[in-house]
Order: sequence, then structure tokens, then C-alpha cells
Amino acid sequence: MAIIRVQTEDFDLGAEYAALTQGRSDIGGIASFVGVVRDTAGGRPIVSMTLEHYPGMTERALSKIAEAACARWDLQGCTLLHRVGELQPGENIVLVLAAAPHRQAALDACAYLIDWLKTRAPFWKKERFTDGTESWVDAREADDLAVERWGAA
Amino acid sequence: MAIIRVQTEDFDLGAEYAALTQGRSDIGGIASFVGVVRDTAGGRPIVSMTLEHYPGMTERALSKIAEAACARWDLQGCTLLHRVGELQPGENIVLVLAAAPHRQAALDACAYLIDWLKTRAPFWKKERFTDGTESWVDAREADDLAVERWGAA
Amino acid sequence: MKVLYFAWLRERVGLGEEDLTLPPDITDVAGLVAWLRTRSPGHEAAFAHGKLVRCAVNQDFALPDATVTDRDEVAFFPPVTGG
Amino acid sequence: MKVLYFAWLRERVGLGEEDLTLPPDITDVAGLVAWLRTRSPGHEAAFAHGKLVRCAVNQDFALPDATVTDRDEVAFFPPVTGG
Repeated sequence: MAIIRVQTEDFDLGAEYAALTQGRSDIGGIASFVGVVRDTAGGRPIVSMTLEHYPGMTERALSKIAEAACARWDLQGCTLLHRVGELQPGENIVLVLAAAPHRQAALDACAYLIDWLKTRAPFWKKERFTDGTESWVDAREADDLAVERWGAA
Repeated sequence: MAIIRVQTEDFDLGAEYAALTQGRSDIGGIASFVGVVRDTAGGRPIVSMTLEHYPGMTERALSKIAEAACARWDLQGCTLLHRVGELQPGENIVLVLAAAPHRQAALDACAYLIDWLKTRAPFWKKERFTDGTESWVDAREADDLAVERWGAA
Repeated sequence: MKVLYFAWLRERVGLGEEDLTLPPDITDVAGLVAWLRTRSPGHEAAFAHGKLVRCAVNQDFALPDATVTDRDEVAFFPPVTGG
Repeated sequence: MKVLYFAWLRERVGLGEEDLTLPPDITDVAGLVAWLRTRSPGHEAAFAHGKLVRCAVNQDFALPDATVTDRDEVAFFPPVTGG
């Protein structure tokens, strides 16, 4: 039921929305979130952000969290796409789509999935700044708190 | 900053997403919600749902709620589209998009706007059932509660 | 005065909109409703369930004691059900 | 045994992956780490901040006392930062 992909290529929100909903008339609402590379990090302008993942383990982790969301909310389908490699400001990073008969389930599942993806998913990020320096991003407290709102870790 | 439209024509999520985000590299996330006509209402199969609005007042009310959301959260833009007229199951009804530097603002604003649109917006709905009967939809308690979660009415 | 009806009020009145000259002794929404009810059995049926009728004067929600004048746009409709 | 390194561990070790024969006296993650640290200054630098190193055995998160065998895939990486 879940579509999971980790890829270097870009994705298209409209196309993924169509793939999830096409030919169905039992869906009441589809919530989505697209995460994009911002042009600054901690107030400093960046050139790019490079995402690294653990091929195999990352996809498994994404599948498990999608299953957990489907078990917790009454979903009719969900899509989790995540890009890896070097991305410039303005480029898409991550897409979540959640379809459900009722809007609250779609909204809650989407928020849950993106909170998890942005904090607990097996990715590592390196930021390259305009001054030529680069650094790996540390795990962030504020994001961990966001996940904790959902109960299970 | 907000794009507001009440229209009989369909809308395209991908096109609206592009219009909101094009040429920007300061956006961190875009949350969206699409509401769709379901093929049943209260367990009974429907043929169509007809939406009526108060031209002028409805657009003003949508503009005001979009302004309220922009004032409450740090948004970089939002889009509220709502269709009127007779819609078949599977057809789009409503679209919300909210763009922000940080994902929580985008997610919260999107949820707030769709809760308001689905409960407080000046629309009236009539359902036509497969057995030939039709009836106006009553204001719903559960939805009012959803709006109350946000504090202001 | 322009009076608008929506949803089942429109169906019961049999009109979406009417242009009326407000009698000079009518100064608020409650008075306007009492007068409209006398215009036809459809009007009477539309306003029979007063608890379910909402009003807007010049596109702002209005209570029964809100002032109305002959230059206003007044709309009557059921509680909104959202989209 | 296949050992994988990610992010700054990969950069410090200088390798993303190595195929090793596990010495028979090593049976858990802690023992594996102690042995890997002796392999090069890069390995030593990678594991110097043990608090910041996470491990997975066969793609499941594993603690220092987790069992490892020569047929396992063991990965070391910093705390995940999400996408």
C-alpha cells in the first residue's frame, strides 16, 4: 500500500498525487508535505546540501514507518520519497503523501511521517557554505522533541 | 501573499504548487491538503455533491482566514482554492497549500486552514443519493470541535 | 434593498435574490424577517425554523438586532457546512 | 564480514566499505570496534568519539553488546540527522 523510494532524481508532486489517487472515489482527503533545500543554514548562506543514506537499511526503515502509520491511522495509501546526493537550494528533498477517508487521519499521518523522516530516518546531511567550508549536520534536539509528541520513538 | 479562488473548474495540485514556490529558494517546506468528493455519505452511495456559496462574502471570508494564518504562523505564502457547483465522487473540492521556512509552521497552518474551510467557510452542500433523494448537509459537531482545537473561532 | 437566499432557504422562498423597498418602520434584522415572512407561504416556510437561519448584512454576519437600511444587502442562509 | 562506514566516519576511515575476516575471539560490537581502531590512524580517529558512533548489524540498530559473526554486515555511522 505504501510507495517508498530513495532516489537521486527529482520527483513531481502532481505525478505522485495522481499515482496515489487515480481511479479511486473512496478517498476523502490527501495531505502532503514537500521539504525543500533552503538557501541558508543557521543564518549562513549555503551552496548545497549533500544527503547520504544506508542503501537497504534506509528503505527498510521507511517501509516500517509507513506500515506503522497505516496501522495507526485509517489510511488508504501513502507515499514516501527521499532524495540523496548533492542538492542545491530550492531543490526538493522529501515528499510525503497520505490518503484517507477523513481529513484528520490524512493530516495526522502526514505530519507524523514527515516528523519521523526529518529526524529519525537513516540519512546524514552535509552542508557546503558559500565561504568554502562544509560540515556535517548534527542531530537536532528540537526535531527530537517533535517526534516525541507522537508517543513512540 | 495569499492566492484565493472560488471556482467551478477543477484545479491542479502540481500547477498550484509550482505557482506558489517558483523561483524561490528560501522556502523550507510546503504542506498541502486536497479534499475530494467521496462516493458515500453516512454510508449511503451518492451520485453527486452540489456546493453553493455566497459570491463576494465567501471570498472575503477566505481572504480573512488566510490573513489570520499568515499572522499566526511564519508563512511565505498560501493558496486556498474551493470549487462550487455539482461535483461527482472522485472530483476535487478544495485545495490548501502553505509554504514556510520551517515545516511545523507549514503543517500547522495547513491543518488550521482546512479545518476552518471544512467547517466555518460560507458554503452549503447538498448530497444527491443513488436512490434519487437529495438532502442538504447539516453543520457537523465533530468538525466544530476540530476548529475549536485552534483556539479562536 | 437587496435580499439574498441560499441553500434550502432559497429553495423554500423560490428565489435566490429579490429587490425590495424596505418599509420605513423596519430598522433591524428581526423586523425584516417578520415582514418577509408575510410575503408568501414560501417565505413563511423558509423562516419557520428561525434557529436554523443565519443572516449577513453587507456580507458580515449579523444578529437579529443588527440595523438594516434600504441600501443594504441582506442575506439569509442555513448554518454554513463548510466545503 | 562486511563493514560499512557512513558520513564523517567514512571520511575519517577513508573507506565506505571493507571486507574483513573477523578474528575468532571477537564476538560482539564492542570487541569489533576495539579491533577496528587498531587498523589505521583513520579508524582510530573515526571511533575516537564513541558517544557519537551508532551501529547496525544486518541493517538493524545494535548496541555494543550485540553479537557479531563473520557473516554479518556491520555498519557504523553518526546519529542520524534525518532528511
